[in-house]
Amino acid sequence: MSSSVAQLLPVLAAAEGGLNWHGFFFLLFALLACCLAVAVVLADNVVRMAFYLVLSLGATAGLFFLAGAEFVGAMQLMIYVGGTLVLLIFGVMLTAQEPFVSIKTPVRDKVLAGLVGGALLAVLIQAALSGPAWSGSAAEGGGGVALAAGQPSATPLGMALVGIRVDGDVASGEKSPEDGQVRSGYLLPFEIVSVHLLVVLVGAAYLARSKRRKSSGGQGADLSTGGMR
Amino acid sequence: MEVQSDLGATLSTLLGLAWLIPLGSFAAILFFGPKMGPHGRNSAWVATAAIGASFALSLFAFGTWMVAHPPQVVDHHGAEHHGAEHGEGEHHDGAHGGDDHGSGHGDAGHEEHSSWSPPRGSGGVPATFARFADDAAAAEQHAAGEGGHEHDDAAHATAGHSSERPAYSGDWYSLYRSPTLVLSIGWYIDSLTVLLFVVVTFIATCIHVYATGYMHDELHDITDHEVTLASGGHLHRPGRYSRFFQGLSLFCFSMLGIVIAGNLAMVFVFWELVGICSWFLIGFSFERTSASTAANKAFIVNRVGDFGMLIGLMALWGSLGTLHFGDTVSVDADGHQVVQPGLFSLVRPAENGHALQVPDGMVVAAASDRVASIAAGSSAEAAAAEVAGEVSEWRAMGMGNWLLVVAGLGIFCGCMGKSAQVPLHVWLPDAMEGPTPVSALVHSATMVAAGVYLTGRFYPVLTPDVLVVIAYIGAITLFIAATIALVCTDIKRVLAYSTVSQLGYMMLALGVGGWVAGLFHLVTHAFFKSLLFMCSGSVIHACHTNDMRRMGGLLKKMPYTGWTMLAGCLAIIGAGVPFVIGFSGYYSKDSILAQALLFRQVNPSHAVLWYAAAGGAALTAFYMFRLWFMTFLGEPRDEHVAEHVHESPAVMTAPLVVLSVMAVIAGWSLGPLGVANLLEQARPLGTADGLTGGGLLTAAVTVPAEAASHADSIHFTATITAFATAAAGVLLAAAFYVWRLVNPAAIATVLRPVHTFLENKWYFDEIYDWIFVKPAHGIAALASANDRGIIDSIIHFFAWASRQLAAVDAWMDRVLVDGLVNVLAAATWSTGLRLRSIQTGRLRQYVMFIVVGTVAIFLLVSMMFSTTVASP
Amino acid sequence: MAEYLIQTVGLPGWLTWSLLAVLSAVLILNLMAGGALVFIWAERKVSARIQDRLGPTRTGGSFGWLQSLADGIKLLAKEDLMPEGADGMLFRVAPYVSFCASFAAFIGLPFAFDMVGLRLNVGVFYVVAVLGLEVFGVILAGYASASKWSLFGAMREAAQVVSYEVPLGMCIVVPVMLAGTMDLVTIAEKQAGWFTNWYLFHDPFTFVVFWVYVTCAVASVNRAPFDLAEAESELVAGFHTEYSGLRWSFFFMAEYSSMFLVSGLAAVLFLGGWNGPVPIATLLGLSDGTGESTGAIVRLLGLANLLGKATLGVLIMMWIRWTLPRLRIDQVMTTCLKYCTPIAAVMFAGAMTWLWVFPGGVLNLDDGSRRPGEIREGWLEGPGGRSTAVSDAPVDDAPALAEIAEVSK
Amino acid sequence: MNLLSDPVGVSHYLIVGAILFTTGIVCMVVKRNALGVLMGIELVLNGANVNFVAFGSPVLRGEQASILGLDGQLMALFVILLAAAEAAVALAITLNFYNNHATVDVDRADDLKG
Repeated sequence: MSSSVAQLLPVLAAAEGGLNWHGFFFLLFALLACCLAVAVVLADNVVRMAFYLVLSLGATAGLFFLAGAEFVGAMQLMIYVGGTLVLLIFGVMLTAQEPFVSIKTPVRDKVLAGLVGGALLAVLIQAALSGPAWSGSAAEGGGGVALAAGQPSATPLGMALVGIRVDGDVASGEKSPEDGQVRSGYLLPFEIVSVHLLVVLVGAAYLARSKRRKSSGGQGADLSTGGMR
Repeated sequence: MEVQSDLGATLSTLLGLAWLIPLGSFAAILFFGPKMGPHGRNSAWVATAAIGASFALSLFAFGTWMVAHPPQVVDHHGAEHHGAEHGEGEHHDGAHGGDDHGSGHGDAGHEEHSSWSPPRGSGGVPATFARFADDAAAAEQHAAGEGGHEHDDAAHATAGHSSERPAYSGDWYSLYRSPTLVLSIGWYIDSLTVLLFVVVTFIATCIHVYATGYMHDELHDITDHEVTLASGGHLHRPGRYSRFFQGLSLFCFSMLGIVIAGNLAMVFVFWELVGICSWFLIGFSFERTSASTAANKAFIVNRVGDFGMLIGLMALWGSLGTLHFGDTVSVDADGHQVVQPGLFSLVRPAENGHALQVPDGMVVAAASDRVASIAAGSSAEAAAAEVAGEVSEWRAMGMGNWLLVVAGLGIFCGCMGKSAQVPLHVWLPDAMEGPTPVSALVHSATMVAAGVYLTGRFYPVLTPDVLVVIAYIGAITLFIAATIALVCTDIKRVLAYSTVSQLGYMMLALGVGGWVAGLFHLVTHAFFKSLLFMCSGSVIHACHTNDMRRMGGLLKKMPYTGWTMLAGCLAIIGAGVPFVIGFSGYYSKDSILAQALLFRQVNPSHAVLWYAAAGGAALTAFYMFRLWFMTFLGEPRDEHVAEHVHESPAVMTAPLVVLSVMAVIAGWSLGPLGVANLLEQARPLGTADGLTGGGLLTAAVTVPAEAASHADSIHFTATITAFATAAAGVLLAAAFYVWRLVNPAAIATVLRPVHTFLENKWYFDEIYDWIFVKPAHGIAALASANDRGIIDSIIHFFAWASRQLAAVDAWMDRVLVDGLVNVLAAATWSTGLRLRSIQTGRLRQYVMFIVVGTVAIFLLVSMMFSTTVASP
Repeated sequence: MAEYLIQTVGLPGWLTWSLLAVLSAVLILNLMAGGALVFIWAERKVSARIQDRLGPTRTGGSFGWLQSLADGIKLLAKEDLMPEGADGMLFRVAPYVSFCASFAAFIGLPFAFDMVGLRLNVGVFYVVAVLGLEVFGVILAGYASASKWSLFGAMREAAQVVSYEVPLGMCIVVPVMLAGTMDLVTIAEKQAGWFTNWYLFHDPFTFVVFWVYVTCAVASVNRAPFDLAEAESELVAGFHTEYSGLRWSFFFMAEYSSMFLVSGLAAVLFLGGWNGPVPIATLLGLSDGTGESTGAIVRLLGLANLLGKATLGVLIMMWIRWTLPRLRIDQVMTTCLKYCTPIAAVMFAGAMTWLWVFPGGVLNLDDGSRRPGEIREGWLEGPGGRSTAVSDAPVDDAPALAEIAEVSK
Repeated sequence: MNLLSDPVGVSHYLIVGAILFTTGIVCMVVKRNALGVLMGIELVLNGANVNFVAFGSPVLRGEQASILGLDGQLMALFVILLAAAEAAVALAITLNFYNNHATVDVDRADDLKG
């Protein structure tokens, strides 16, 4: 079985002739992510779109796990899939009345979008393949895999977020944080993002709050409905 | 010495707080006043609480002072035992001074010059405390005592005592600092400062309380019947309750600022602030023409005096380079203490035994031509040394003397304005247009006292010439004001002229060398004159009129007001049982008369001062009791007024009672505790001795030492004279207005010219109108004509020419420039119209544009630069 | 085991790892299915006892042992109905989404030292994140059923779960902070020894946090009194109103698995994991107290420990369910936002302060070689530190990585 | 270069990211439903994230000090966070739009067109 698979998809072939699980899972998740993303585009029903999107994002999380970014993967699951999509589905359901669940797009637009998207894809893929260092470098790097296998990502990320870098040079002992040579941490962006999130929460709650003023004040009603026309 | 420095810091903190609290109240009422309760009712409590807090702090400071520097007994009658007939004799405190001095002088004797404390930083400004305890002076006086007087241990102690003059000075904050001028907010604290803080805040507290009742009309809208509008109706305006208290708070802040000020510049600033407050408060009902003109008059007349004060300030600064009263201690770069002598040390240097001398700076300034010739001939250092050597010689030649006189006269000019001395007295009676609490606080007890206070504070710098001028001004003032008061019928104006007259007394006392006497009278007068004004306010409040001719028989209806006012009247005429006990005025007026009598004995040519003082006492008694009799005794003259007269509310009578108690006891001393003794402690160094000099303005005079006036011979005469004159005045008033032995109208008819002359207030206003106002109007008319006729026509011509030019320019603008711009605008407009169709408003299209643009840029970059995007 | 297969049996590496992965999956699946059977039976018995009834007594013996199995067979035999207006694809997929989420979460949960599907250094985070996906299936089911009851139930569930994730996350952060890692295996190892080492008893704040966690866990698995999503008195059966047969049973398996999962998580985070209250193995000399050196018996003992604790947790949830009345939706949200979240936040700060004040615990029994307040993942502790994190290669991922390494040679 | 024969590397991830990105763009262009546009944005961000993680992954780069190192993962984290924030706000805007226009069709949001 393994040899035939290897002939079909050499990326799955392992040195000893068995199945390369890493390649297998990568192919699995990549295909899932891409196909489901395409399904998002093709689907007409909004809820189904959201469903496909969730699965696509989940598959991407799998890709992250494969790339050794476990924390980011878990974060992707937690926030993107768990949080963002629940929000999105909320929105879908709150606004889902029959006529609006699917709104047809003219075929002309679709064709045009396909052309433009194809061009963009071509450009991006050309760029992706243009860097020789970007393909198969794990083969040249040697010890990278062994290191990566046990390299925890949560603590270094956490430390980086509070402003201390313990990865890279520090972990390998070449430099110490006292030298001042290590790359800087992300305390400030972290704080900014946290404040940003707070502001966004408040702002979103303000924007989305129900407009009860319609009944109480005639002036406000004019502004909120007629003003937009 | 640390303890003493701490005392300075403590006092400066306490009094500084007491000074600033009213400012806080002012700011609070300024911003939030109308919002404080209904119609700003609570602003009164804010202001009262603030000044009450100030009073509490001042009292605490007072207590602190009394503990640290207990006043010594000055035995007024003991002088004869120690041969005080010597003109400049010190007063010895006899047997009961020893143990008091034990502690105080133990310190002073060993302090030497190490009495400087290390400067401590407060807010980055070196705060230093200078204490003027000087052994050199003590030794010198000691020597003098050995030479001239009988001498015992008590005398030794007294010598130490008189040379020890506890005072503290320092700066809170330097506004500007250069080698030749330091402008700073500082303090100068001695017992006079502390005492005046207590007096001012106490009286102000009473008056604040009183005003809460008196001004309650302002709590609601007011129809002012004294203002007739063009429409014929009366002015209707909202109440200004909070504004009134706002003004009072600012005034208290300003007055306390004068008292605590550590330098003349600061004094001047607060001097002006007091003037402004006065302007605000006199013009409280500014819709009334009389009130607004009175306010303006007060302010302008004060400015006249202030101009003189500015001259004095310039003379001092230009020649001496400092305006500080006390010495300033700072630490230079090497860590040495540098003593920057203040005015008092410059004029009365310790090396000279604190005797008055023309300071080096003034001498050098006066001899500037000689200095220039010296400087031309040699190097800078040598010239400086030579000049320093010549100074004493030049001083002996009398150089610079005139500068000192100018400085003294200038400062006194300001005091004249503020203390309403002739010829600048005209504003004070008019200032009675302000509400009565203002009259009581501002124009009797405190603001007008500022002039006397400054004269007293500045006393060490005044030369005999200046003192004689002061004495004469005071005497003239006292007499003129007293005579006018005789015929006034407006109850507040009588009191106003009596204030002027009493201020004249104070000036006279200072001028004839009675430093303690003058300031003593200042303190006692503050109590009883505020009392009298508040009583009159109570009467006015009840009668709704100022006219005494419509009053009478009020004593039954207003017992509190009547009796307390009687206490005030007795105090002001100096009533008392001779040599036993008396009202507060008895003590202060006696000491003034005694000093005047002594001055007459020493300088027979100036006897008129004594007659003015003595005669003034009789006049005072007459007009004060004329007032009281007309108001409170007899039958009501106007039924309409009398029928709704009522006693004032408790919030107004309570301060009256409190103040009447003070009016009675303010002059008493309990052992060593007494105002006079406390003032004696603050006596400027060197002024205990007499002063002989003059020649610039008058013939040489001798200003006798004040202690000599305590001699029994003089004191006896003075007391008897005072009692007799006062009694005569009272009896005469009783004869006129109670017993009806004489008809006042008949007298007036008989003395018609004199009466008219007095009723017109010696025609001062008319004279000023002729001399100053009319010419000023004439000059103004000339200038106006010049302005309109000549200058305006020139300007009109230019304007016309400009218009013609502008017309040409406008044409160019419209046709050429605008045309260009319009073409551009039209092009932009049409382009925009054509381009607007791109803005389709379709989100999806925009996304498409972005993508296409990105791809295009990517392709372009790839083609133009042959590198790959991701270089290896 | 891997070594045994590779070296002794001689299987190729990739095959070994593949077999082990399949084995793990099968075990977990069986645990979920079997657990559900047991717990459904237990729920019936518990509820009956609480309500003074007997519960099932006939099927398979006097205690009704086989009642659940009988129910299962009945469900299998039932017809799967689908409403006419339903979104067919989503309707079918929804139960599996829920079930897969539960299953995936089990992958990260350790049952004893090394008895873990996939040892992740972000284990806690992973478990919570995946568990949160369960709600997704519920929402899909609610939407796809084309029924008002279902949609209402789904919306309630969504609001509730999303809200309760906040305090739940805060509670979980506390043990993570104490242990200094998110690796569940390490967290449990840190609590080895006597029961006083459990994070439940670490300090007063963790004690409180535990109860907040219990509340939030009950809410996040939709058990009474927080079962608004299926409130039978208002919504018929909530999101699964339209479901029947096998699909319905998948929802139930997911629910009971989630209960078991949050109980197991509580056991690992707060109750010492597989470490018993008394370190019997150490006392008997079977173990030196560290996880690596233990034999199979000790691991089995640990497994029993953990399963016992988790089961106890599930039973407590049942007890709660049959004791407390259901809350209104506003009360549910109030409990979350006004009570659980602030309490958890304050307790988090308190525990942090405690850790700062007493870095080695109140009695400071630590040997002093490392301060618990510092970074405590093995790979950062330097040569002197006890390296626990990387000692054993993760089960699932390693073969692929190892092969990459081999390819590169 | 043969993607199918090389071991998994950065390029593979980049291509996945490119596909996700393009899909997202196309989704934004094609969908008239505002929520569809939102989902397109999510896809775009996700595609970018894939690239970040790939560049930062030591597994794929095989060198200890790869170009991005941890920074790639950190960037991805920030992107995720900001995407969540953006989703919340965008959803609120959509709801508002729905309240005012009774539709979520973005083509109807052309009140300000030129």
